[in-house]
Amino acid sequence: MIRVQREDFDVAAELAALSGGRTDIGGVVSFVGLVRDMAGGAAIGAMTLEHYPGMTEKQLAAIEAEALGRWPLAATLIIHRYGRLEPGERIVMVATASAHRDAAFDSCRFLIDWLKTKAPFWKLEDTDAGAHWVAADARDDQAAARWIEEKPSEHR
Amino acid sequence: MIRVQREDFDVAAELAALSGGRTDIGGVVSFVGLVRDMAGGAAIGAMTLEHYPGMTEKQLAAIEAEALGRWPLAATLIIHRYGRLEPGERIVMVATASAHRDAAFDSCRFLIDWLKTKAPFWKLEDTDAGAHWVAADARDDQAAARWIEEKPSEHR
Amino acid sequence: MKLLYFAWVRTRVGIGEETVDPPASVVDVASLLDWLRTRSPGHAEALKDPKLVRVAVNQEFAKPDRRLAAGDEVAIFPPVTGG
Amino acid sequence: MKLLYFAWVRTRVGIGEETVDPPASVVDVASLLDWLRTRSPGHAEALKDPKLVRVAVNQEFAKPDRRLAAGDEVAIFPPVTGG
Repeated sequence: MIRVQREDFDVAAELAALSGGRTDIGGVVSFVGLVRDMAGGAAIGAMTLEHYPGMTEKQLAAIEAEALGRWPLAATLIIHRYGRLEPGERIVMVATASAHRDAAFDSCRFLIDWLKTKAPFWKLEDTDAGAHWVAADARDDQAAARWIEEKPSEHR
Repeated sequence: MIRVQREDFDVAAELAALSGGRTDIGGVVSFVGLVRDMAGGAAIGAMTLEHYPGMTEKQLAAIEAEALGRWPLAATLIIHRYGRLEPGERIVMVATASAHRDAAFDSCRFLIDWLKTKAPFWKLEDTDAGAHWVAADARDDQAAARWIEEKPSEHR
Repeated sequence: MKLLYFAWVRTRVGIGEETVDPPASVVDVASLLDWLRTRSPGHAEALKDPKLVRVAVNQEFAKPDRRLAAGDEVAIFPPVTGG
Repeated sequence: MKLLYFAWVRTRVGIGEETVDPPASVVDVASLLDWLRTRSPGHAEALKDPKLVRVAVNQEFAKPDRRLAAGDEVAIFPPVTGG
Protein backbone atom coordinates (compact mmCIF):
# COMPACT_ATOMS: atom_id res chain seq x y z
CA MET A 1 0.00 0.00 0.00
CA ILE A 2 1.18 3.56 -0.64
CA ARG A 3 -0.01 6.81 0.88
CA VAL A 4 1.07 10.42 0.38
CA GLN A 5 -0.35 12.71 3.02
CA ARG A 6 0.14 15.89 4.98
CA GLU A 7 -0.97 14.36 8.31
CA ASP A 8 1.12 12.30 10.68
CA PHE A 9 0.60 8.54 10.83
CA ASP A 10 0.40 5.95 13.61
CA VAL A 11 3.27 3.51 13.24
CA ALA A 12 1.63 0.96 15.52
CA ALA A 13 -1.64 0.94 13.64
CA GLU A 14 0.19 0.69 10.33
CA LEU A 15 2.29 -2.25 11.50
CA ALA A 16 -0.74 -3.93 12.99
CA ALA A 17 -2.60 -3.58 9.68
CA LEU A 18 0.41 -5.02 7.85
CA SER A 19 0.62 -8.29 9.76
CA GLY A 20 -2.65 -8.38 11.68
CA GLY A 21 -4.49 -11.67 11.63
CA ARG A 22 -1.90 -13.32 9.39
CA THR A 23 0.10 -16.36 10.46
CA ASP A 24 2.36 -16.74 7.44
CA ILE A 25 4.59 -13.78 8.31
CA GLY A 26 7.89 -14.51 10.03
CA GLY A 27 9.24 -10.98 10.18
CA VAL A 28 8.27 -7.37 9.69
CA VAL A 29 10.96 -4.77 9.06
CA SER A 30 10.14 -1.09 9.19
CA PHE A 31 12.02 2.13 8.65
CA VAL A 32 10.73 5.42 10.00
CA GLY A 33 12.49 8.60 8.91
CA LEU A 34 12.40 11.64 11.20
CA VAL A 35 13.29 15.31 10.83
CA ARG A 36 16.61 16.02 12.49
CA ASP A 37 17.41 19.32 14.13
CA MET A 38 20.86 19.52 12.56
CA ALA A 39 22.05 19.14 8.98
CA GLY A 40 25.58 19.84 7.86
CA GLY A 41 26.28 21.78 11.03
CA ALA A 42 23.33 24.18 10.74
CA ALA A 43 20.43 24.09 13.19
CA ILE A 44 17.10 23.35 11.53
CA GLY A 45 13.99 25.08 12.78
CA ALA A 46 11.61 23.33 10.39
CA MET A 47 11.45 21.73 6.99
CA THR A 48 8.94 21.95 4.17
CA LEU A 49 8.48 18.99 1.86
CA GLU A 50 7.30 19.82 -1.63
CA HIS A 51 6.21 17.07 -3.99
CA TYR A 52 4.76 16.47 -7.45
CA PRO A 53 1.21 15.21 -6.93
CA GLY A 54 0.37 12.48 -9.39
CA MET A 55 3.94 11.56 -10.24
CA THR A 56 4.70 10.88 -6.58
CA GLU A 57 1.99 8.24 -6.33
CA LYS A 58 3.03 6.69 -9.64
CA GLN A 59 6.64 6.46 -8.59
CA LEU A 60 5.89 5.02 -5.17
CA ALA A 61 3.56 2.44 -6.72
CA ALA A 62 6.28 1.49 -9.21
CA ILE A 63 8.87 1.14 -6.43
CA GLU A 64 6.49 -1.01 -4.40
CA ALA A 65 5.72 -3.18 -7.45
CA GLU A 66 9.44 -3.64 -8.05
CA ALA A 67 9.94 -4.86 -4.46
CA LEU A 68 7.00 -7.25 -4.73
CA GLY A 69 8.55 -8.65 -7.90
CA ARG A 70 11.98 -9.12 -6.39
CA TRP A 71 11.17 -10.63 -3.00
CA PRO A 72 8.53 -13.02 -1.64
CA LEU A 73 6.62 -10.47 0.42
CA ALA A 74 3.36 -10.86 2.28
CA ALA A 75 2.78 -7.11 2.53
CA THR A 76 4.44 -3.75 1.87
CA LEU A 77 3.75 -0.21 2.97
CA ILE A 78 5.06 3.21 1.96
CA ILE A 79 3.79 6.38 3.64
CA HIS A 80 5.37 9.74 2.82
CA ARG A 81 4.31 13.09 4.24
CA TYR A 82 4.58 16.53 2.66
CA GLY A 83 4.18 20.06 3.96
CA ARG A 84 5.80 21.68 6.98
CA LEU A 85 7.50 19.41 9.51
CA GLU A 86 9.41 20.19 12.67
CA PRO A 87 12.41 18.37 14.13
CA GLY A 88 11.40 15.04 15.63
CA GLU A 89 8.39 14.67 13.33
CA ARG A 90 7.96 11.59 11.15
CA ILE A 91 8.58 12.13 7.41
CA VAL A 92 8.35 8.67 5.94
CA MET A 93 7.64 5.07 6.85
CA VAL A 94 8.37 1.99 4.79
CA ALA A 95 7.69 -1.53 5.98
CA THR A 96 7.76 -5.01 4.54
CA ALA A 97 6.50 -8.33 5.86
CA SER A 98 7.75 -11.71 4.72
CA ALA A 99 7.99 -15.31 5.83
CA HIS A 100 11.75 -14.77 5.96
CA ARG A 101 13.72 -12.02 7.64
CA ASP A 102 16.35 -11.54 4.95
CA ALA A 103 13.66 -10.80 2.39
CA ALA A 104 12.02 -8.35 4.77
CA PHE A 105 15.30 -6.55 5.56
CA ASP A 106 16.49 -6.37 1.97
CA SER A 107 13.17 -5.23 0.56
CA CYS A 108 12.62 -2.59 3.26
CA ARG A 109 16.03 -1.09 2.57
CA PHE A 110 15.39 -1.28 -1.15
CA LEU A 111 12.14 0.66 -0.73
CA ILE A 112 13.73 3.54 1.13
CA ASP A 113 16.87 3.58 -1.05
CA TRP A 114 14.86 3.81 -4.26
CA LEU A 115 12.36 6.21 -2.79
CA LYS A 116 15.21 8.57 -1.89
CA THR A 117 16.35 8.83 -5.51
CA LYS A 118 13.14 8.25 -7.50
CA ALA A 119 10.18 9.79 -5.65
CA PRO A 120 9.63 13.47 -6.52
CA PHE A 121 9.98 15.13 -3.12
CA TRP A 122 12.16 18.11 -2.26
CA LYS A 123 13.15 19.42 1.15
CA LEU A 124 13.35 23.10 1.98
CA GLU A 125 15.18 23.55 5.28
CA ASP A 126 14.73 26.57 7.51
CA THR A 127 18.08 26.93 9.22
CA ASP A 128 19.61 29.65 11.34
CA ALA A 129 21.53 30.55 8.16
CA GLY A 130 18.28 30.99 6.19
CA ALA A 131 16.04 28.74 4.12
CA HIS A 132 17.67 26.55 1.49
CA TRP A 133 16.79 23.63 -0.72
CA VAL A 134 18.53 20.46 0.40
CA ALA A 135 21.03 19.21 -2.18
CA ALA A 136 20.85 15.61 -3.33
CA ASP A 137 23.34 13.37 -1.57
CA ALA A 138 25.64 11.28 -3.78
CA ARG A 139 25.53 8.58 -1.12
CA ASP A 140 21.82 8.18 -1.80
CA ASP A 141 22.64 7.55 -5.47
CA GLN A 142 25.19 4.95 -4.43
CA ALA A 143 22.72 3.30 -2.08
CA ALA A 144 20.13 3.10 -4.85
CA ALA A 145 22.68 1.84 -7.37
CA ARG A 146 23.42 -1.11 -5.08
CA TRP A 147 20.04 -2.53 -6.03
CA ILE A 148 20.82 -2.30 -9.72
CA GLU A 149 24.25 -3.87 -9.53
CA GLU A 150 23.55 -6.56 -6.99
CA LYS A 151 20.95 -9.21 -7.17
CA PRO A 152 18.89 -9.47 -4.00
CA SER A 153 20.39 -11.88 -1.52
CA GLU A 154 19.07 -15.39 -1.67
CA HIS A 155 15.53 -15.73 -0.37
CA ARG A 156 15.25 -17.29 3.05
CA MET B 1 17.65 -1.49 26.48
CA ILE B 2 17.03 -5.22 26.74
CA ARG B 3 14.03 -7.07 28.09
CA VAL B 4 13.24 -10.78 28.42
CA GLN B 5 9.61 -11.39 29.25
CA ARG B 6 6.71 -13.77 28.96
CA GLU B 7 4.16 -11.04 28.12
CA ASP B 8 3.52 -9.48 24.74
CA PHE B 9 4.82 -5.98 24.04
CA ASP B 10 3.45 -2.88 22.34
CA VAL B 11 5.55 -2.10 19.28
CA ALA B 12 4.21 1.44 19.04
CA ALA B 13 4.98 2.31 22.63
CA GLU B 14 8.45 0.79 22.32
CA LEU B 15 9.23 2.77 19.17
CA ALA B 16 7.85 5.93 20.73
CA ALA B 17 10.08 5.45 23.76
CA LEU B 18 13.06 4.89 21.50
CA SER B 19 12.86 8.15 19.59
CA GLY B 20 10.37 10.16 21.64
CA GLY B 21 11.32 13.75 22.28
CA ARG B 22 14.62 13.43 20.46
CA THR B 23 15.50 15.51 17.44
CA ASP B 24 18.89 14.01 16.60
CA ILE B 25 17.46 10.79 15.16
CA GLY B 26 17.15 10.53 11.39
CA GLY B 27 15.90 6.96 11.16
CA VAL B 28 14.54 4.12 13.24
CA VAL B 29 14.69 0.57 11.91
CA SER B 30 12.82 -2.21 13.63
CA PHE B 31 12.42 -5.92 13.14
CA VAL B 32 9.53 -7.81 14.69
CA GLY B 33 9.61 -11.61 14.51
CA LEU B 34 6.33 -13.53 14.56
CA VAL B 35 5.35 -17.16 15.02
CA ARG B 36 4.47 -18.69 11.67
CA ASP B 37 1.88 -21.41 11.29
CA MET B 38 4.07 -23.47 8.99
CA ALA B 39 7.65 -24.69 9.29
CA GLY B 40 9.26 -27.10 6.88
CA GLY B 41 5.87 -28.15 5.58
CA ALA B 42 4.35 -29.04 8.97
CA ALA B 43 1.50 -27.04 10.46
CA ILE B 44 2.39 -25.47 13.80
CA GLY B 45 -0.27 -25.27 16.50
CA ALA B 46 1.91 -23.47 19.02
CA MET B 47 5.50 -23.00 20.06
CA THR B 48 7.19 -22.93 23.45
CA LEU B 49 10.32 -20.85 23.90
CA GLU B 50 12.69 -22.05 26.60
CA HIS B 51 15.61 -19.90 27.68
CA TYR B 52 18.47 -19.74 30.16
CA PRO B 53 17.60 -17.01 32.66
CA GLY B 54 20.66 -15.00 33.57
CA MET B 55 22.73 -15.97 30.56
CA THR B 56 20.04 -14.67 28.22
CA GLU B 57 20.21 -11.19 29.68
CA LYS B 58 24.03 -11.24 29.68
CA GLN B 59 24.16 -12.29 26.05
CA LEU B 60 21.59 -9.76 24.90
CA ALA B 61 23.42 -7.01 26.78
CA ALA B 62 26.69 -8.06 25.15
CA ILE B 63 25.10 -8.06 21.68
CA GLU B 64 23.62 -4.63 22.30
CA ALA B 65 26.97 -3.31 23.56
CA GLU B 66 28.67 -4.66 20.44
CA ALA B 67 26.20 -2.80 18.21
CA LEU B 68 26.67 0.42 20.17
CA GLY B 69 30.42 0.05 19.71
CA ARG B 70 30.21 -0.55 15.98
CA TRP B 71 27.68 2.06 14.88
CA PRO B 72 26.82 5.61 15.93
CA LEU B 73 23.45 4.82 17.51
CA ALA B 74 21.14 7.06 19.48
CA ALA B 75 19.18 4.16 20.97
CA THR B 76 18.78 0.39 20.76
CA LEU B 77 16.15 -2.05 21.94
CA ILE B 78 15.94 -5.83 22.20
CA ILE B 79 12.82 -7.53 23.56
CA HIS B 80 12.54 -11.32 23.51
CA ARG B 81 9.62 -13.34 24.82
CA TYR B 82 9.63 -16.85 26.24
CA GLY B 83 6.90 -19.36 27.09
CA ARG B 84 4.04 -20.56 24.94
CA LEU B 85 3.24 -18.61 21.78
CA GLU B 86 0.68 -19.20 19.06
CA PRO B 87 0.96 -18.48 15.33
CA GLY B 88 0.78 -14.75 14.63
CA GLU B 89 2.14 -13.82 18.06
CA ARG B 90 5.20 -11.62 18.42
CA ILE B 91 8.39 -13.42 19.54
CA VAL B 92 11.07 -10.78 19.34
CA MET B 93 11.61 -7.12 18.53
CA VAL B 94 14.88 -5.37 17.84
CA ALA B 95 15.13 -1.72 16.93
CA THR B 96 17.88 0.83 16.45
CA ALA B 97 17.80 4.59 16.04
CA SER B 98 20.53 6.63 14.44
CA ALA B 99 21.16 9.95 12.75
CA HIS B 100 21.80 7.93 9.58
CA ARG B 101 19.70 5.23 7.99
CA ASP B 102 22.53 2.94 6.92
CA ALA B 103 23.74 2.68 10.52
CA ALA B 104 20.19 1.97 11.68
CA PHE B 105 19.63 -0.73 9.04
CA ASP B 106 22.98 -2.43 9.50
CA SER B 107 22.86 -2.42 13.28
CA CYS B 108 19.26 -3.67 13.44
CA ARG B 109 20.11 -6.58 11.19
CA PHE B 110 23.26 -7.24 13.19
CA LEU B 111 21.23 -7.42 16.42
CA ILE B 112 18.81 -10.02 15.10
CA ASP B 113 21.52 -12.00 13.28
CA TRP B 114 23.69 -12.26 16.39
CA LEU B 115 20.74 -12.85 18.67
CA LYS B 116 19.72 -15.83 16.52
CA THR B 117 23.06 -17.57 17.10
CA LYS B 118 24.17 -16.28 20.52
CA ALA B 119 21.15 -15.81 22.77
CA PRO B 120 20.21 -18.98 24.69
CA PHE B 121 16.66 -19.58 23.48
CA TRP B 122 15.25 -22.83 22.13
CA LYS B 123 12.01 -23.41 20.29
CA LEU B 124 9.80 -26.41 20.85
CA GLU B 125 7.21 -26.62 18.07
CA ASP B 126 3.89 -28.39 18.44
CA THR B 127 3.11 -29.62 14.95
CA ASP B 128 0.56 -32.02 13.57
CA ALA B 129 3.44 -34.51 13.46
CA GLY B 130 4.12 -34.07 17.21
CA ALA B 131 6.29 -31.78 19.32
CA HIS B 132 9.91 -31.34 18.33
CA TRP B 133 12.82 -29.08 19.13
CA VAL B 134 13.64 -26.81 16.24
CA ALA B 135 17.06 -27.51 14.74
CA ALA B 136 19.53 -24.68 14.33
CA ASP B 137 19.59 -23.29 10.79
CA ALA B 138 22.98 -23.12 9.06
CA ARG B 139 21.76 -19.98 7.29
CA ASP B 140 21.56 -18.26 10.65
CA ASP B 141 25.22 -19.11 11.25
CA GLN B 142 26.07 -17.67 7.85
CA ALA B 143 24.07 -14.53 8.56
CA ALA B 144 25.89 -14.05 11.85
CA ALA B 145 29.27 -14.76 10.29
CA ARG B 146 28.72 -11.89 7.86
CA TRP B 147 29.25 -9.51 10.77
CA ILE B 148 32.57 -11.09 11.63
CA GLU B 149 33.97 -11.13 8.14
CA GLU B 150 32.69 -7.82 6.91
CA LYS B 151 33.23 -4.46 8.42
CA PRO B 152 30.02 -2.51 8.83
CA SER B 153 29.26 -0.35 5.81
CA GLU B 154 30.48 3.20 6.01
CA HIS B 155 28.58 5.31 8.50
CA ARG B 156 26.15 7.74 6.93
CA MET C 1 2.24 21.91 -23.56
CA LYS C 2 1.96 22.18 -19.79
CA LEU C 3 5.14 22.90 -17.86
CA LEU C 4 5.61 22.37 -14.12
CA TYR C 5 8.52 23.58 -12.01
CA PHE C 6 9.44 22.36 -8.55
CA ALA C 7 11.77 23.32 -5.69
CA TRP C 8 14.57 25.74 -6.68
CA VAL C 9 13.70 25.45 -10.37
CA ARG C 10 10.30 26.87 -9.43
CA THR C 11 11.71 29.68 -7.28
CA ARG C 12 14.25 30.67 -9.96
CA VAL C 13 11.78 30.60 -12.83
CA GLY C 14 9.40 32.49 -10.55
CA ILE C 15 6.26 30.46 -11.31
CA GLY C 16 5.10 26.92 -10.56
CA GLU C 17 3.51 26.20 -13.91
CA GLU C 18 2.80 27.64 -17.30
CA THR C 19 1.27 26.52 -20.58
CA VAL C 20 3.47 27.11 -23.62
CA ASP C 21 3.26 26.62 -27.38
CA PRO C 22 6.88 25.92 -28.32
CA PRO C 23 8.24 26.59 -31.82
CA ALA C 24 8.92 23.76 -34.29
CA SER C 25 12.56 23.66 -33.17
CA VAL C 26 11.43 22.04 -29.92
CA VAL C 27 11.29 18.32 -30.65
CA ASP C 28 12.67 16.74 -27.48
CA VAL C 29 13.55 17.50 -23.85
CA ALA C 30 16.97 18.96 -24.72
CA SER C 31 15.58 21.37 -27.29
CA LEU C 32 12.76 22.34 -24.95
CA LEU C 33 15.30 23.37 -22.30
CA ASP C 34 17.27 25.32 -24.93
CA TRP C 35 14.16 27.22 -25.93
CA LEU C 36 12.96 27.79 -22.36
CA ARG C 37 16.26 29.49 -21.45
CA THR C 38 15.33 32.25 -23.92
CA ARG C 39 11.97 32.99 -22.28
CA SER C 40 13.15 35.04 -19.28
CA PRO C 41 16.18 35.74 -17.10
CA GLY C 42 14.56 33.48 -14.47
CA HIS C 43 14.25 30.61 -16.93
CA ALA C 44 17.82 31.20 -18.08
CA GLU C 45 19.11 31.16 -14.50
CA ALA C 46 17.13 28.06 -13.51
CA LEU C 47 18.10 26.05 -16.56
CA LYS C 48 21.61 27.32 -17.26
CA ASP C 49 23.15 23.92 -16.53
CA PRO C 50 20.88 21.12 -17.84
CA LYS C 51 22.88 18.58 -15.84
CA LEU C 52 21.58 20.11 -12.62
CA VAL C 53 17.92 19.48 -13.41
CA ARG C 54 15.77 16.43 -13.95
CA VAL C 55 12.82 16.22 -16.32
CA ALA C 56 9.67 14.14 -16.22
CA VAL C 57 7.34 13.82 -19.21
CA ASN C 58 3.81 12.77 -18.37
CA GLN C 59 5.01 11.95 -14.85
CA GLU C 60 7.81 9.61 -15.91
CA PHE C 61 11.53 10.47 -15.73
CA ALA C 62 12.76 11.41 -19.21
CA LYS C 63 16.17 11.72 -20.86
CA PRO C 64 17.27 14.65 -23.05
CA ASP C 65 16.40 12.78 -26.24
CA ARG C 66 12.82 12.04 -25.16
CA ARG C 67 10.54 13.23 -28.01
CA LEU C 68 7.79 15.64 -27.07
CA ALA C 69 4.22 16.12 -28.30
CA ALA C 70 1.94 19.13 -27.94
CA GLY C 71 -0.23 17.69 -25.16
CA ASP C 72 2.63 16.54 -22.93
CA GLU C 73 2.98 17.52 -19.28
CA VAL C 74 6.64 18.32 -18.73
CA ALA C 75 8.02 18.84 -15.23
CA ILE C 76 11.46 20.27 -14.50
CA PHE C 77 13.00 20.00 -11.06
CA PRO C 78 16.21 19.38 -9.09
CA PRO C 79 17.34 15.87 -8.14
CA VAL C 80 14.88 14.61 -5.56
CA THR C 81 15.60 14.78 -1.82
CA GLY C 82 12.69 13.05 -0.10
CA GLY C 83 12.70 10.14 2.30
CA MET D 1 29.54 -27.88 40.50
CA LYS D 2 26.08 -26.90 39.29
CA LEU D 3 24.94 -28.35 35.96
CA LEU D 4 22.04 -27.03 33.89
CA TYR D 5 20.46 -28.71 30.87
CA PHE D 6 18.20 -27.09 28.30
CA ALA D 7 15.94 -28.10 25.41
CA TRP D 8 16.55 -31.65 24.10
CA VAL D 9 19.62 -32.09 26.26
CA ARG D 10 17.32 -31.59 29.24
CA THR D 11 14.66 -33.98 27.98
CA ARG D 12 17.24 -36.68 27.15
CA VAL D 13 19.11 -36.37 30.45
CA GLY D 14 15.71 -36.34 32.14
CA ILE D 15 16.40 -33.47 34.56
CA GLY D 16 16.89 -29.72 34.23
CA GLU D 17 19.69 -29.36 36.75
CA GLU D 18 21.84 -31.25 39.17
CA THR D 19 24.75 -30.58 41.50
CA VAL D 20 27.74 -32.85 41.02
CA ASP D 21 31.16 -33.40 42.57
CA PRO D 22 33.23 -34.62 39.63
CA PRO D 23 36.37 -36.74 40.07
CA ALA D 24 39.84 -35.29 39.66
CA SER D 25 39.91 -36.45 36.04
CA VAL D 26 37.46 -33.66 35.20
CA VAL D 27 39.61 -30.61 34.49
CA ASP D 28 37.87 -28.96 31.56
CA VAL D 29 34.65 -28.97 29.54
CA ALA D 30 35.70 -31.93 27.38
CA SER D 31 36.56 -34.15 30.34
CA LEU D 32 33.37 -33.11 32.12
CA LEU D 33 31.32 -34.32 29.14
CA ASP D 34 33.32 -37.59 29.08
CA TRP D 35 32.56 -38.18 32.74
CA LEU D 36 28.89 -37.15 32.48
CA ARG D 37 28.27 -39.75 29.78
CA THR D 38 29.00 -42.43 32.39
CA ARG D 39 26.38 -41.18 34.85
CA SER D 40 23.23 -42.59 33.23
CA PRO D 41 21.85 -43.87 29.94
CA GLY D 42 20.09 -40.49 29.59
CA HIS D 43 23.34 -38.59 29.99
CA ALA D 44 25.03 -40.96 27.54
CA GLU D 45 22.28 -40.45 24.96
CA ALA D 46 22.18 -36.67 25.36
CA LEU D 47 25.95 -36.21 25.16
CA LYS D 48 26.96 -38.98 22.78
CA ASP D 49 28.14 -36.51 20.15
CA PRO D 50 29.85 -33.53 21.83
CA LYS D 51 29.71 -31.63 18.53
CA LEU D 52 25.93 -31.48 18.79
CA VAL D 53 25.89 -29.60 22.09
CA ARG D 54 27.07 -26.20 23.26
CA VAL D 55 28.45 -25.45 26.71
CA ALA D 56 28.38 -22.28 28.80
CA VAL D 57 30.50 -21.87 31.91
CA ASN D 58 29.25 -19.23 34.32
CA GLN D 59 26.85 -18.06 31.61
CA GLU D 60 29.49 -17.53 28.93
CA PHE D 61 29.97 -19.80 25.91
CA ALA D 62 32.93 -22.11 26.54
CA LYS D 63 35.15 -24.29 24.35
CA PRO D 64 36.12 -27.89 25.15
CA ASP D 65 39.45 -26.80 26.64
CA ARG D 66 37.87 -24.32 29.09
CA ARG D 67 39.23 -25.18 32.57
CA LEU D 68 36.66 -25.81 35.28
CA ALA D 69 36.58 -25.06 39.01
CA ALA D 70 34.39 -26.59 41.72
CA GLY D 71 32.02 -23.63 42.03
CA ASP D 72 31.33 -23.23 38.32
CA GLU D 73 27.85 -23.20 36.82
CA VAL D 74 28.00 -25.29 33.66
CA ALA D 75 25.12 -25.35 31.21
CA ILE D 76 24.81 -27.84 28.36
CA PHE D 77 22.33 -27.29 25.55
CA PRO D 78 21.73 -27.56 21.79
CA PRO D 79 22.66 -24.78 19.38
CA VAL D 80 20.29 -21.91 20.08
CA THR D 81 17.17 -21.31 18.00
CA GLY D 82 15.64 -18.09 19.30
CA GLY D 83 14.78 -14.92 17.48
